[in-house]
Amino acid sequence: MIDIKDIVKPENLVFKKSRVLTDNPMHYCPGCSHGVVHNLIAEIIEEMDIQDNVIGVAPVGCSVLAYNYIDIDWHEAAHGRAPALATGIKRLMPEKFVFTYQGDGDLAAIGTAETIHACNRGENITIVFINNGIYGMTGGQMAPTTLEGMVASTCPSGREHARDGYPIKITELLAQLPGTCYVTRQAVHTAGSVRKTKKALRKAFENQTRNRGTSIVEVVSTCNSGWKMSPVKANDWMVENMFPFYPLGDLKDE
Amino acid sequence: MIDIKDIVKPENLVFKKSRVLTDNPMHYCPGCSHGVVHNLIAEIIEEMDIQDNVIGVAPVGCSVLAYNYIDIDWHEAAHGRAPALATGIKRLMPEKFVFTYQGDGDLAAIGTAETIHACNRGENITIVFINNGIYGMTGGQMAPTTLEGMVASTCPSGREHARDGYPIKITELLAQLPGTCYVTRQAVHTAGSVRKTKKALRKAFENQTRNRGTSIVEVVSTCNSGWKMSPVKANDWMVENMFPFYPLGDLKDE
Amino acid sequence: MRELKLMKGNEAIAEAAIRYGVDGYFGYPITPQSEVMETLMAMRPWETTGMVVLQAESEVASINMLYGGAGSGKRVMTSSSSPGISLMQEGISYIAGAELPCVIVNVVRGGPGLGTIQPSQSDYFQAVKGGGHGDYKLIVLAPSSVQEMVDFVGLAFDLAFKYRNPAMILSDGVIGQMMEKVEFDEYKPRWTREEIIAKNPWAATGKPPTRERNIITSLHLQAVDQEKQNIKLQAKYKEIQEKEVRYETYLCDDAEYLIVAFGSSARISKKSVEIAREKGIKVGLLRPITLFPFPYKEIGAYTDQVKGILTVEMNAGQMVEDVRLAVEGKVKVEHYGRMGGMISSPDEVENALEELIIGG
Amino acid sequence: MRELKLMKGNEAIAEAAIRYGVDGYFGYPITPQSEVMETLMAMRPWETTGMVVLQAESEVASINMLYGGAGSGKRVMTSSSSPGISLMQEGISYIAGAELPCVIVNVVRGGPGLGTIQPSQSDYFQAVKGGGHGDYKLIVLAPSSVQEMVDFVGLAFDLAFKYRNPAMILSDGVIGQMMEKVEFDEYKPRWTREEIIAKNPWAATGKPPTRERNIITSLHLQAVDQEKQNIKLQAKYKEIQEKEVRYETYLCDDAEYLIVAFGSSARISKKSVEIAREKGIKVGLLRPITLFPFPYKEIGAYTDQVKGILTVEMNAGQMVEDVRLAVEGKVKVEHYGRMGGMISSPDEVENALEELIIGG
Amino acid sequence: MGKVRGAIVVDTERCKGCGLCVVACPTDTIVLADEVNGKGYHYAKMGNPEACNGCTNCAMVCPDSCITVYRLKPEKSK
Amino acid sequence: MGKVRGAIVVDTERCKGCGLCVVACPTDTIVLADEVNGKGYHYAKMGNPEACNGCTNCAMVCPDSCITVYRLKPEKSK
Amino acid sequence: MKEEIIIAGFGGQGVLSMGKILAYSGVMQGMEVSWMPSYGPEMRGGTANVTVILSDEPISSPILHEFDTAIILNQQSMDKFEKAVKPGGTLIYDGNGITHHPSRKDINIYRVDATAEAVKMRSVKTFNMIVLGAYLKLKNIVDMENVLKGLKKSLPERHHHLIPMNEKAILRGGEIIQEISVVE
Amino acid sequence: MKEEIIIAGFGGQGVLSMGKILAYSGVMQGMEVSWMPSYGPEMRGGTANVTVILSDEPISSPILHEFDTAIILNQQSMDKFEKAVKPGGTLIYDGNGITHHPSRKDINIYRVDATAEAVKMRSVKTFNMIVLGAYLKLKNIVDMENVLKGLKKSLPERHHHLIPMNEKAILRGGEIIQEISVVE
Ligand SMILES: Cc1ncc(C[n+]2csc(CCOP(=O)(O)OP(=O)(O)O)c2C)c(N)n1
Ligand SMILES: Cc1ncc(C[n+]2csc(CCOP(=O)(O)OP(=O)(O)O)c2C)c(N)n1
Ligand code: SF4
Ligand code: SF4
Ligand code: SF4
Ligand code: SF4
Ligand code: SF4
Ligand code: SF4
Ligand SMILES: [Mg+2]
Ligand SMILES: [Mg+2]
Repeated sequence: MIDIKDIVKPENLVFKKSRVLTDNPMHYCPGCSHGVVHNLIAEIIEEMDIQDNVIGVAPVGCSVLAYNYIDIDWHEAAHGRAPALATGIKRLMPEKFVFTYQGDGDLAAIGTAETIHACNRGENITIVFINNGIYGMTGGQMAPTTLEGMVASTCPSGREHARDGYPIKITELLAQLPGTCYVTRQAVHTAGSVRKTKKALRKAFENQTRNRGTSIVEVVSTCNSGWKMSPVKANDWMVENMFPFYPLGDLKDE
Repeated sequence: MIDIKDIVKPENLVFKKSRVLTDNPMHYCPGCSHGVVHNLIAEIIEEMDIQDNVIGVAPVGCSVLAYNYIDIDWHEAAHGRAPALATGIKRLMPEKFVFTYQGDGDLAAIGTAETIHACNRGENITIVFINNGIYGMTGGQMAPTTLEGMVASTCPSGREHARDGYPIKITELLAQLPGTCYVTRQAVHTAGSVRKTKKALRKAFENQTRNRGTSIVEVVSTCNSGWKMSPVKANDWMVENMFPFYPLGDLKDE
Repeated sequence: MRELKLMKGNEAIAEAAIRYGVDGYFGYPITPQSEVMETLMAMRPWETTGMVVLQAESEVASINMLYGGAGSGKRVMTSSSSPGISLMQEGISYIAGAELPCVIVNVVRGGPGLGTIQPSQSDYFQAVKGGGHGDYKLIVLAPSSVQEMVDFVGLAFDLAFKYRNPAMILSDGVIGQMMEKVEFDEYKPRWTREEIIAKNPWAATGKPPTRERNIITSLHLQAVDQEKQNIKLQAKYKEIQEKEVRYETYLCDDAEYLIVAFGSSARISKKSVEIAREKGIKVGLLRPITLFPFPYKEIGAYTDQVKGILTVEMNAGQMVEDVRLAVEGKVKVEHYGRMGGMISSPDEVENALEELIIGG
Repeated sequence: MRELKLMKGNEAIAEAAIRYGVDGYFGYPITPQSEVMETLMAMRPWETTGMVVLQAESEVASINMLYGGAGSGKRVMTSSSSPGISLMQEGISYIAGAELPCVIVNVVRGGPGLGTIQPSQSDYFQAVKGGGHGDYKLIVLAPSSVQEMVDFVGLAFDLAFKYRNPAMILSDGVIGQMMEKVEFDEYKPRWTREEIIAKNPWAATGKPPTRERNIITSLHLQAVDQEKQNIKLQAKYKEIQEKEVRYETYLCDDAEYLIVAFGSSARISKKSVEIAREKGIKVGLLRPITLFPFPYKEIGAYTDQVKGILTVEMNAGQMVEDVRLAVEGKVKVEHYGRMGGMISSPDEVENALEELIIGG
Repeated sequence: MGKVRGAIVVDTERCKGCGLCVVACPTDTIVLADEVNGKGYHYAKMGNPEACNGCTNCAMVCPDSCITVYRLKPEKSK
Repeated sequence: MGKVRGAIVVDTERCKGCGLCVVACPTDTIVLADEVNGKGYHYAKMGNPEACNGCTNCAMVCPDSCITVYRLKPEKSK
Repeated sequence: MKEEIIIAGFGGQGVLSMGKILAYSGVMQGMEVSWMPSYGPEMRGGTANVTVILSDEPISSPILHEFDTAIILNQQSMDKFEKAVKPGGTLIYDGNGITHHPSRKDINIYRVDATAEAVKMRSVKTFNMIVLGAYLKLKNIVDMENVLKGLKKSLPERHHHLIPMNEKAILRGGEIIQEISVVE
Repeated sequence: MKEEIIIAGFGGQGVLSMGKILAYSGVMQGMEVSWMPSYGPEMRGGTANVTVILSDEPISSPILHEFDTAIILNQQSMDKFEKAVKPGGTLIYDGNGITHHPSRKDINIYRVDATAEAVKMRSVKTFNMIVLGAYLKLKNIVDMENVLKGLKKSLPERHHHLIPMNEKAILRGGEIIQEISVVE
C-alpha cells in the first residue's frame, strides 16, 4: 500500500489555496457560497497575473469584508453603490481591472439604478453578483430575488407577491442593455459548477482588456444561515427551487 | 353662406377644454407636449367621473406644476421618487385612482430604482411617462433617453455612447416585469395619435379598478425648447428620429 | 389595564405603532433596528388593525413612500439607522417643507460611513440642526427606556399632527436592542376616512366638489412666496420651542453641578449621579426629552445655581453646543463622551465630572 | 501672466478645475449650477488635460463615483445644489469616514424641499455640522466672488489632500450665476501616476508586491476600532481648526460694532458697512472664509472691542449659533436674514444693524 | 347633402402661437395672426373660415387648450 | 496500470465542518470528525484515505480553502 | 464713476447677452463689472432681467434694488422696474407692446423703438444691439472701441462675422433714441 | 436586591434566550429587569453575550463593565469576562472546550458541564437550560414557579410542549453544578 506520506509531497500537489488569498480565516458562516467565489476570484487574479493591477469594490453585505481575504487593493462601497464607485475608478484608471462584488440586496434593490446605469453606459468593468435570495448580513430579510413562498425574517410566512412584489430577474434585464457584453448565470454547489463559474469569471475579467462593455457573472448561491438550513440541505434546496426560476447559463456573450 | 355666428352656438359644440382643467394659463413653452397630455388626462378624469377620487403625483420636471392645471388633488414628488410616493398613497388608499406623471430624466435616470420596483411589486397605479429625450426643466441637458448623436447642453457635440452611455429603452424593461399589466408607447403629434393616446390612458386608468398591476403609458414627446427647434420642426424631428428608436405601440396588454 | 411585556425597544416600538392605530410603515432593513419591521411582519397587523407594512427597495424609497402616505393624512412611520437616515435627508427636507406629519425612527449606530453597528448618539446634529437642505426643524424625541420607545410613538404622532411637522424618535442601539418591562395601552382604532378628512383638511384624499384641490408641495418658485413659507415655518418652530419643551430632572434641587445627557447616556449618567452623591458631590441630572425643542431656557435657569455642567453623549460633542448656547458663557460647560459604539461606564462619567468640571 | 475673463461663477469654477489639473468631475444637472457641467462638456478637457467628465444618473451616483475616484488618489470633484447635496449625505459621510480628499461644490438655493431655485445660504448647518450621520467634518470654504470660486478650487484640493478630508465649496445662486472679471492661472499638469502614488501612498491603485494591500474603507466592525478611528478623526479636525482658519476683515480696526457674514451676504454687508460709516456708525465686517474651521477665536477676540455683533445670512439664523459660541455671551449677537431666495439690500442690513444691535 | 361646416374659437390670449394647430388642420383653415397678443405671441385664427369642417384635430393637438370647436350637423346645413 | 491515488490535507483549524466537501467527494473519502476544533466545529478529514483519487472536487467546493490536494501520477503508482 | 443698470424684458429678447456685452465692454475699459441675471425659474418662458454694474471701484453687492438706469423692453418689466429707477436716473424703453407708458416725473425717460427698427433693418436678431446703442449714446461710459472689443470677446469665434452687422445696429440705436422727458 | 449577570458563549449556544428566560422570570417575580445583548456584528458566527440585570429598583444603566455573576460558555468569553466579575462575585462555566480555567482567588467559581450533560440527556437544545438551572440553584433570586412562568412567556405558543423537557433540564443543572473554589 502507498502511504499517505508518499502522496502528500510537493511534487504531487494538485490543488492548494491561491496565494492571492490571505491567511485570514473567513468570517462567513460554515458552507457559505461567498468563500467559494472568493477562491475563484483569487485564482483568476493569480492566473492572469494581475494582482498589482486589479481593484475590487465590495459594498455592504456579508462580503464587505472581502478585503480581508483577497490580497489586492480594495474599496468598500456604500450599500448599492459599488457600480458607481467602480465607474469612478475605471474612468480614472482605465488601465486597471475593476470589479464589483455585490449581493442581491445590494445589486437588485437599493443599487438598482446604479447597476442598470453602469451597465447601460457599458462601463468596462466586471460585476460579480452573488444571488443568495436573501439579505445575509442583516440577518435574513427578504431580498428582491427571494422566491415566492420563500420564508425570510420580513416575510415570515413566505413571500407573497401581492404584498412583497415578485422576485426580480435583474440579470435578464441587464442582458438586454446594449452596454453589457457578457452576462451569465452560474453556481458553485458542485465541482463541475465551480469549474464553469471559474471560466465565466475569467472571461468576464478578460473582457476588460477588450473594452467590450460590462461583464456580469451572477452566481446563484446559498445563504444557509438566512435560509435556516444546513449547508448541504441549502445546496439541495437551491437546485430544486432557485435553479428553475434562475436558470443557469449564458444570457449574452458578444 | 353660413355665417360663423350660426355655427358657434352651444348646440353645435363638439370640442371644448375639459372642465377638469383649470383656467390657469400653462407655463409650458409654446408647443410643448406636456399640455396635450394634460388635456387628455383631464378629459379622462372628467369622462370617468373620478375627479373626487383621483390623486396625481408630479415629480420635479417641467410638469411639477401640473397641479396648477388639472383640477384634482395633487402631490409633488422629489425628483425620481413619484413611484415611491404613489406606492405610499395607493397602499394606504387602495380605493383611489393614483397616477404619476414623470419625465424621462425622472423615470429613467434618478428614479430608475423606484420605477422598477414599483412596477415589480405591481403597484396598482398608472404611470404616465413623458419621454422628450431631454431634461426640459433644467434647460436641456442630456437625458437617459437622449438619442445617440443628439445634441444637449451636457453633450453639446451630440451623445456619444462611449462617454455618455446608450439611450435606454426603459419601457421595454418595465414590460418584462411580471408586475406590469399594460405597457404602451404612444405620441401626441397628430390628432390620430392623440386619440390613440387617450384610449391608452383611459385603459391605464381603468386597469386600476381591476387590480391587475402597474399600467404604463409612455408618450414620446417633443421639447422644442430643449431641442432648439420650432414646435412644428420638433414634431417632424421626433417622427424621423425618435420613433425609429422608440417605436409606438403596445408592449404588453394582459 | 395596561398589558405588561418584556421586549426589545425595536420590538416594542413596532407593537406600539400597531396599538396606536398607525396606518402604514415603510422601511428597509439595517442593523440595529431590523427587528422593527420584522416584528411588524410577524404580527401581521394588516389582518387586525388594517395597518400596511411594506419593505421598500431602499431608504430613499421608504422616506418617499412616507411622503406620499403622509400627504394622505394618515399616520405613517419609518425606521432606520444612521446611514439609512442619511439617505433620507432629501425626502425629510421635502416632508418638512410640505409640512406633513409623520414619524421617523433613527436607532443610531456609530459613524461616519459604514462605521460600526454599535450604539452611538452621533446623529444629534443631523437630527436637530437639519441634515437636509434648507431651514427646517424636526420635532426630536429621545427615549431612554423601552417604555419610552412605546410612549413616544403616540407622543410623536400627536405632536407631528398638531404642528404638521415630521417628528423623529432619536434612539440608539442600546435602547433598540435592550429588553425591559414595558406596559402597553389598549389598541386604539385607526382613524376612519371621515376622521382623517375632518382632522386633516389639507390632505390629498381626492377633491370633492365642495373644496378647492389640495396640493401637497414644498415648491415655491418665486422667492417671495418661498420666503413667506419660510416665515411661516419659522413661526411654527418658535411656537414649538415655546410650548413643547420636555425634559426630566433627577436630584437637581440642591445640585452644585449638572450633568446634561439624553437617551441611553442619561441612564448611565443617572448611575453616575448616584455614585457621585455617595461621594458627597452634589450633582444632578437634566435629561432633555425633546432635543428640538431644546430646553435652552430650562438649562439656562441653572446657571445661577450650579458651578459647572458636564454633557455626556456617545459622540464627539454635539449637544454640548446647545448647552453652551443655553448658558451663554455663564458657567463652565464641558463634554464627555465615548465614540464609535463604545459606551461609558457610570464610573467613567463620574470621573469625568470630577476631572473636567469639579477639578478642572 | 494671468488670463482675464468675464465669467459666471459656475463657468469659472469649471474652467478653474480644468486648469488646476483636476482628474475627474461627476455630476447631475440641477439649477442654479448646471453650467458647471455644461461648461466642462463644452470645453472637452478630456481632449486636452485628460480630465474625465461624466454625467451621472443621479446625485447618489455622482457622490459615489467621487468616492471611487477619490480612492484612486486622484483629484475629483462634483457640484450640485441643495436637494442634490442632501441626497449625497450618506456618500459624504462615507468619504469622510474613509478619509478621502475630494471637492464638493454646493451652489445653494432656497429650501426646504424643492423650494425655490433662488439663492440662499440655508445649507450652512448641513455643511458645517454634518448633514450625514456620524461625527465628521467637511472643510468648508465660502467664496464671495467669482474670483474666489476660481481660487478656492485649488485651495480646496490642497486642503483636502493635506488632511485627507472632503472639502466643500459652499457657494450660492448669486455667486454661481453672476459674471465678474476673473483671472486664471496657467494650466497645471495633472499628477502623473508616479506622483499620485508618491503623494498618496494610501490610494487603491493596484497592489504591487512591495506593499500591503490598500483598503479604502469606513468600516470598523468592532466598537473599539471605530472609537480609535473617531479619535483620529477628531484629532485631525482639531488640527484643522488650529491651523486652517481663514477670514477677512473690513474696517474692523476701530469698529464699535461688527457684522459677521459669509459668501454673498458678506458682499452685501460690505456695502452696508459703507452706508453705516457714512452715517458715522463705526462698524466693521468680519467675513469667515472657512466655515469649518470657523474663526471662533478670531471673532471671540472682538468681544473686548465691540458692543454688538450682527450676523447677516440668507437663512433663518444658522451661522449665528457659531458666532454665539464664539463670544460666549460677552456681547450681544443678533441675526438678520432674508429667506427663500430673497436677498437683503445693503440698506436693509444697515437698518437691521441699527435696530437690532445699536438701538436694540 | 351639404358639406359639413365647422368653426373654431381661439382663446387668443391663451394661445402661444406654436403653430401646431395650423399643421394639424386638414383643411388649411388656420393661420397665425400677424398681430401679437398680450404675451407677444402671433395667435392662431381662422384664415379660411369656410374651409373648416369641425373635425377637432386642431383642438386635440393644441397644448394650451385654446380652441373650442363647433360643427353644424350636415342635415342642418343649407 | 494502477489506480490513481490521491490524498487531501485539511487545515482543520480553518475548517468549519460545513460538510460540503463530504458531499462533493465522488469516492466518499471524507468524513466529519467526531471531535471539534478550537472553534467548536467538527472538522473534515479523510475517513477512507485509500479511496481518494485526488480529483480536487472537495477542495473546489470548500468555502474556506481548507483543503490541499495531492495526486500521485499513475505511472509512479505501484 | 459707477453705473448701475437693469435690463429687463422677455426671455428671448437678448436681454442677458446685451448685458454681457455691456459688461465686457466695461472690462475692456478697465473697469470693475458685475452681471447678475434673474435665472430660472426652472420653467419656460416668462421674463428675464439682468443687473449690470460698471464701476471704477470694487463692487460690493451685485444685487440691487434701485438703479441709475433701467432699460425696459416689455410691459411686465415696466410695471416692475419703473419705480426702481433712482430719482434723477434714466429709463430707456422700447415702445413696442407698452400699454402703460412711464409716468415718473423725477427721472429722465427715453424711448427707442428698436423692435420696429430691427424689423426695418431686416435683422430681428440685432434688436438688442439697437437698444444697447441707444443706451451708449446716452451714457458715454465706455468707448466704442471697447464696446467692439467686448462684443468680440462675448461672441463665440464662429459668430465673429456678425460683428459688423451688430456695430451697425449699435450706431443705429444711437440715432433713433428719442427724449421723452428729462429732469433738469 | 440587585443582581448583575453576564452570560457569554458562542452564538448558537442559546445565550440570548437563556438571558431572556431569566429576565422574564424576574418580571414574573415583580422585579425590574433589563436584558442587553451584544448584537451584530452584521457578520456571522463569533461570540454572543447578554447582560441581564434583576433588581428591586429601577435600573439606570443596562450596560455594565463588571458583574455579580458571569456565566461563561467558551474560552474566548472566559478570556474576556473572568476579569469582569466583581470581587466576591460568582463565575459559573462549562468546562467543555476550556483550555485556560479560571484562576481568580477573589471570586467564587463553579463548573457545570452542561454540554456533556445535554449529550447524555440526548437533548442538545436544552443545554442552556441546564446552565440556567445551575445558576438558579446557586442564586436563589427567582422562585421556580416564576421561572416556569418566564419560560412560558418567552417561548412562542407552538413550543409550549417543550416546557416539561426544559424544566427537567433546569432541575438537572441544579444537580450537577460543582463548586471549584469559594471565597469565604
Ligand atoms: C444605506 C444602508 N441601508 C441598509 C444597510 C444594511 N445592510 C447591510 S448589508 C444589507 C443587505 C445585504 O444583503 P445582500 O446585498 O444580498 O448581501 P448578502 O449579505 O446576502 O451577501 C443591508 C440591508 C446599510 N448598511 N446601508
Ligand atoms: C435631487 C434633484 N436633482 C436634480 C434636480 C434638478 N432637476 C429638476 S427637473 C430635472 C429633470 C427634468 O427632466 P425630465 O424628468 O425629463 O422632465 P422634463 O422637464 O423634461 O419634462 C432635474 C435634473 C432636482 N430638482 N432634484
Ligand atoms: S449570512 Fe448567509 S451570506 Fe452571510 S456569511 Fe452567512 S451564509 Fe454567507
Ligand atoms: S422646456 Fe421642454 S418640456 Fe419644458 S415646457 Fe419647454 S418644451 Fe416643454
Ligand atoms: S395649437 Fe393652440 S397654442 Fe398653438 S397656435 Fe394653435 S391655438 Fe395657439
Ligand atoms: S376643426 Fe378641423 S377643419 Fe376646423 S380648423 Fe380645426 S382642424 Fe381645421
Ligand atoms: S468544505 Fe471545507 S470547511 Fe467545509 S467541512 Fe469540508 S474542509 Fe471543512
Ligand atoms: S480529492 Fe477527490 S477523491 Fe479525494 S477527497 Fe477530495 S473529492 Fe474525494
Ligand atoms: Mg444576499
Ligand atoms: Mg424630459
